[in-house]
Amino acid sequence: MTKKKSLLNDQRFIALIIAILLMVIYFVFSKEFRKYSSILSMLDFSYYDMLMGFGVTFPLITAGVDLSIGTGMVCYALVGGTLVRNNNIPVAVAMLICILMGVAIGLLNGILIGVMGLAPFIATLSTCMITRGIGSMCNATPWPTLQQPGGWFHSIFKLTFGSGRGAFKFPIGFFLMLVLMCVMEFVLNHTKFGRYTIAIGSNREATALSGINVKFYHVMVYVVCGFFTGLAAIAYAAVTPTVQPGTGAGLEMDAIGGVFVGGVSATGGYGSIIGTFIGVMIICLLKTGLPYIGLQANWQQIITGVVLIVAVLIDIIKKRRAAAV
Amino acid sequence: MEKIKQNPIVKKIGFNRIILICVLILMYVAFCVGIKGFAAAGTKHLLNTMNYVYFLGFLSLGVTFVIATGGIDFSIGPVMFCCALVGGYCLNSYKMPLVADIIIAIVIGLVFGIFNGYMVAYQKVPAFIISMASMNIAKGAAAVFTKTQSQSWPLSTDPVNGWFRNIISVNGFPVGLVIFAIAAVICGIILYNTKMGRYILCLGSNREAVRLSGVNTKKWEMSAYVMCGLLTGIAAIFFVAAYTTVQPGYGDQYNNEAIAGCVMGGTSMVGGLASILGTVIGVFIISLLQEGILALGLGKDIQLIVTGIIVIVAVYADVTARRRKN
Amino acid sequence: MGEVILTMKGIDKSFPGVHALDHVDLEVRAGEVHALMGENGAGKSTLMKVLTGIYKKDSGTITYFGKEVEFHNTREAQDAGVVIVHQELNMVGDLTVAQNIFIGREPKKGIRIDDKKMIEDSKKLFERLKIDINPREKMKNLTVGKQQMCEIAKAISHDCKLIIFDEPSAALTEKEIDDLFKIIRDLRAQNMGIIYISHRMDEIKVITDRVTVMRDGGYVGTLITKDSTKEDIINMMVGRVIYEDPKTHSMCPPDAPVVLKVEHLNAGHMVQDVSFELHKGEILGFSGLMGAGRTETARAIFGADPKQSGKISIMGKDGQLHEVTINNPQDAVKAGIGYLSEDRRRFGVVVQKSIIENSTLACLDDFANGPFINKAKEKKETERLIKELATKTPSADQLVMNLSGGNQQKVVIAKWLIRNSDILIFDEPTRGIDVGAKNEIYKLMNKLASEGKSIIMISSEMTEILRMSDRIVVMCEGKKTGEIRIEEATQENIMDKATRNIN
Amino acid sequence: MKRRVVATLMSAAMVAALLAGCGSSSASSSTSAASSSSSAASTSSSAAASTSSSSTEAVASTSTASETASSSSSAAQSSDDATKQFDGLKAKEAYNFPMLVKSFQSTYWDAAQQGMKKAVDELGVTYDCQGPNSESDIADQVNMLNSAISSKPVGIGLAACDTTSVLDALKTCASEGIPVVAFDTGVADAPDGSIVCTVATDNAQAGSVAADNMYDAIKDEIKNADGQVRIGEVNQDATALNIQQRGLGFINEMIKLIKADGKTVSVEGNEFYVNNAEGADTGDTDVVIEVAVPAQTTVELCSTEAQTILSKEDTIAIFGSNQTAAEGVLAADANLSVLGSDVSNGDVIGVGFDAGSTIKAAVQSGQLYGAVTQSPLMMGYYAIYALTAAANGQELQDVPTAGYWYNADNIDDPEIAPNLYD
Repeated sequence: MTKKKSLLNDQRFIALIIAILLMVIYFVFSKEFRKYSSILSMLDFSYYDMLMGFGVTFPLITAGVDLSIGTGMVCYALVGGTLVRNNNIPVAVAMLICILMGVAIGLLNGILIGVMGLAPFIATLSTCMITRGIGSMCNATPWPTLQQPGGWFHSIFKLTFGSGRGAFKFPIGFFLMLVLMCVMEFVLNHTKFGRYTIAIGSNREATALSGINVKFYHVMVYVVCGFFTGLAAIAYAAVTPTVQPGTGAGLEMDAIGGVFVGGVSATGGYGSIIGTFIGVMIICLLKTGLPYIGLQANWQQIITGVVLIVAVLIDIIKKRRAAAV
Repeated sequence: MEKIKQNPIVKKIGFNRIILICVLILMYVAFCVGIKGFAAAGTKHLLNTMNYVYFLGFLSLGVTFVIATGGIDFSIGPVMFCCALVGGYCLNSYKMPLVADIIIAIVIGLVFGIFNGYMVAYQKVPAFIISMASMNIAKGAAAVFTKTQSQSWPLSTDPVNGWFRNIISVNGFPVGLVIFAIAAVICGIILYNTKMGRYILCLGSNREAVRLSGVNTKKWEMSAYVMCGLLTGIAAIFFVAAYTTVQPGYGDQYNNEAIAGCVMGGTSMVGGLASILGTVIGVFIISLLQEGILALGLGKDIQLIVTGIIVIVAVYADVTARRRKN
Repeated sequence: MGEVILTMKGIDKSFPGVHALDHVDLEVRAGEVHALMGENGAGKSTLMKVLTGIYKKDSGTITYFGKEVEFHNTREAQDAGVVIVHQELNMVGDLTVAQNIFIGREPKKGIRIDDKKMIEDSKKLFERLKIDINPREKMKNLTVGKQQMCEIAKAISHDCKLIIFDEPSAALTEKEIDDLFKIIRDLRAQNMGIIYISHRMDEIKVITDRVTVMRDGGYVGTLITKDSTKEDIINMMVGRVIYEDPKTHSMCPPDAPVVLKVEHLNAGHMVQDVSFELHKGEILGFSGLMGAGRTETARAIFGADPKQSGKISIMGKDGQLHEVTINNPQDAVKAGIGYLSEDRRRFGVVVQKSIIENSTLACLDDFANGPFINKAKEKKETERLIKELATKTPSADQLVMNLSGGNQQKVVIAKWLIRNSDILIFDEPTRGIDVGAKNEIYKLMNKLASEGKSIIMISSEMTEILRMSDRIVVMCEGKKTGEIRIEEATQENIMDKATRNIN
Repeated sequence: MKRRVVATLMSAAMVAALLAGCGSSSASSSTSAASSSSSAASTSSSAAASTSSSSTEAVASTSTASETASSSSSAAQSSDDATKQFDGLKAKEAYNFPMLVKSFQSTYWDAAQQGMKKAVDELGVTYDCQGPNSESDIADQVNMLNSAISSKPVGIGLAACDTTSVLDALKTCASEGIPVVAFDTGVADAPDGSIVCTVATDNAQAGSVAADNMYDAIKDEIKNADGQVRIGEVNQDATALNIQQRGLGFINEMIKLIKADGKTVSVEGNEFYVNNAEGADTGDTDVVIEVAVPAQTTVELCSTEAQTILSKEDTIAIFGSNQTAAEGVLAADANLSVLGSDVSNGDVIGVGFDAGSTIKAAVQSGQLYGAVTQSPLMMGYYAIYALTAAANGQELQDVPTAGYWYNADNIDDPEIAPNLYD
């Protein structure tokens, strides 16, 4: 097999080309998109999708899924924000609470799926309802803005120098995501946790018979997903002036869709964080970029749906062709 | 206990079904005792419950077929909205006759069913992914078509099309309930007494064995999705007959409740086992729960949490029962 | 033979409704290969699962190197030096060979897994076993035989003192079995204890030192292999004598018309240019080693897998051969072919459904008025076949999962009989079926043939081939290597043709 | 802490209003001119009426058209009348009212609840507040309404998510004699006898107020522009009646103002608003009003839409037509930093709607040129009063609440501040 051929076989490579193509199209057809600020905004709104994507990659590799991440993320951001607003707790503590809640719901998912043996769909569908319910018990909640006390947490994702018109903003979050991507890619490929995640997705029974505590690692997969959802909640709070209860359903689809576009096998056993990064980028480009080239908001949903089908079809046709040889 | 389980009538209905019916009755009694004015309102609360039952029932019946094949359809809620929106737009903007709009709505449901079924059965795209995609497409297409306008269907006061409301009730008589009961019986007949149902259940249990028996599994698997699409279209009609207006961009939440009703009734998520009666009871439980919680003065949030917990318990019971059997 | 390293005494284990192990004893010494034999369901695997901690025993003692032990999971057993090579391959297909071998005990550098060391160690292991496998290859890309070798390598890589082989040869070619035996002898020389579970009597004679026989969850006895005969062991296993006469002449009249003609069939690597004819009322045996392409041929004929080329002709109602196009199982069934898979639970029956539902699956149209199923009719027909085939079941409504292997096979046969298929392909018809039921299946097949059905029987058991076939097709590595009339067939000339392409 | 201050201020204002109202209770239910359609352009609320009306930069003061001015004065009159009807009101029993809000998605509804709390404390009645998870969960709200009716309350407060879908339930109310008070959103085709009182702002008027004020700021820029200029509007949806009215109110007023100055104007973007705008030109025009509607009513999607408009070079102003949309505009500006109040400096004029801490902070800092606030507090407050009165059997007339224009200058005025919730 030549090197060129294997590159084309890698869905990540195809995804990267699509991402670049999209960027080029936007650059050519929209002069607004060429602005630094447009890129900044696109990045702003990609962080939480990205974090959810990193997290949900692990359940998807185990051939499971976590449908609770969208409503979960909003729920944690709501609870955290409410505590800041009504109980005057420091923002740092609220962030910690977001993460802890994410881990707790992740743990619940993990126990339901890994220990009690519920189907991932239905288990996380239930926690999706539960988190949506818990979130709706809070009121609409603004987190502190950058200028308010406690607003420092915005700087995790975007550094602002100066103020007003002349302010220079640096998307540090993007580089944070790159670092996280490298870390998680390392975790996936070079640590026990990552290896066993793949093993569980490929053949859970065999993994268990190899003397591995499959239940523990299966639970951990969801805990990690929950942890990232907690992080995503912070990123979400940082870009959304008011976190609104009753929202969040559907946000998980952006992240999960991105992961699939990035080449995770729909039947488990294979996945890559770099792929997730590129895939989620594509979804975000579609989500935030289409209005720039004059397409109304509703087209983005249709196009996202079509892109998802195409991505999975490519995977399937590729496999079919490989099987036929 | 064993004796009761072996009783032929109990066996016919299914022991779990009987427990579910008891749960349903207990719930009603508890609401009557626990909520001031619940019993005093007579059938009113029950009639409110019915509004919910109608559309959710059709959705749940539809998704029961899909889950019986071992698949899943997360797109039913948004597709239902898409049907109602497009039909409504034809009514309001093109002034098409109401019957035509109803047919259009149902046809849209069918089209989505055919699309999902084709992709799953013939192209082997995982059902979960395809429903994610068609959910987006349904939302987007409906919004584009209606120009992001919510669509209202005729009220009972409408001089021409007022009869539309008669499909759910005429002078307080719940026509909708009768229609729903008939639909459930038809679904039951289809699932248990026709080739289609037999094949759907068998292929949900062991697809390869059915294929190697010379059965066109692709066709029958697709038929489950088409059935689901058709029932989703009908659900859309009942939704607007009960709630008049649909708004583009939504509908997700009804997926969860429809699937919850189906799973609660004992339809197995791994496929092969499905119970129409169970689905019907499951739908009633969810609907009664929602009315009861509202009557208690609590919000949708509590209902979601309680439903979520009930689903977990129901599915866990199913899983442990299965484990014990093996 | 050295000291006793393992003693299991009075092991008892019950599952709901089943007394799986009834006070079983087992003793293994260092430097011996100890065979564990018994029919399917005798409790061998359960016993091994108790030993390695997958199941918890109800009572009894396990003494290992003089100490009473109880392992709670395979991990603890591994740590103590007890490892098992499973019957089903327990490989994680998406991980590489090296990753599989060291799964659960990866060498680490900080938090990082030291993949380099793993690959080096794997190479060393393979050198020791004298096998050639690339440790970087993904497991799913290897052949079954190679995967099995990896499994053994993985077992050996533990610092183990007791290795359990659970039917290791089932998926191996002759040559690979030879390699395996070399390895086992090697391990015995290193003074390890080896438990060897197998159904193949010949192997038992060749490789083992002692045999412990189990029957119906109970302990029957232990023999010294070289002092006992095959019949001794078989008698202990079944408690009765098996009728094992080879067929001496074809039961099929020489002028019987051809009902199926396959010409130049090609399907993937495993079926290359296969041609043969099947006569009416004939049982055509397909012999060959594991991986010879027999099942693949059958599946290609049946349309279960795609084929590249080839011509299939089937006798029509007019008594003439007509070419048929078979692209999927539907076409095949329409043409009157029925296929009984080697893996019944996966490909044969729908276990969660009743006997009725399974029996009429292939020809529901005959029981339907329009879309509706005539339940009375299908029940009547199913009950007729239950009687005819002597299927042991309380009722026709019984779920297939509650039936034994032999009765499940009868349900599959009933399915094709109701369909009225004239050509039946039996793929390993008696695999996983106990000896008593085996004979019933044989009788049934003979009866069907005498009634004019034509049967292709794929079998890996030489005795079965010699006992049942009227004619034998031998395959090797995807090619047909011979066709032998039963009158001329001997174990030797079949094996000769079955290994012709090897080397 | 802040909340408590607001509450104290609120109650102080309220008490003052009541006292003032008691003093002049002679004018009872009088003119039928107080039809809900034209009444909302009031210069002051009851609270304002007691103190002064001159210092408020209220709605009508900036309006240019003469007929608006005249109607606003009559509206002010009726507003006073409307609140007078509650003078000396006492609950005959300890009533309990189900109050159905649209959602709890924005702090707007918190503020409405504060008003309700205030009122029930004064009257000794109670209320249960329910609402769907999101303003688009129309069916859920209908269920809530039906469920509420079934328990036969003495009255129901309703802020309808969708005004058509509640009609059937309202018919039941009428036949069962349950009085319904519509607040925040009026129900136009309500069956006779169901809705006894509407406590709402005239949204079309409120939208036009935003247009009037915005036009003041950009008038010169439009006059002196050498090319096309663009005015953006972000509406959270094209479905809810109040958003539709508000959005169109803004567009129509803007068109009128621009045309009065002899320029041409066209509308593009969301088809609903384009099709329903009155008097717009087509083709290449001097001014373009671009209307964006996100796919769902969330801040982040509003922000994406606002972003697109704000990054266009020719954009000179933008209007976010409710709290969600306005916050979306602000979120979009987080990276662009083009909003401001100094037109000559090239700032884009941003106008918001409603309040909430984010919008208030932006108005205070001058990031937003100003905003129109309704008074959710007052709506909640008067809704309870109206319900109590209706339960007592009193005949009621509608209570129009005011939309106030506020900016950095008057944000702390005692007439304005109490209406700005966090």
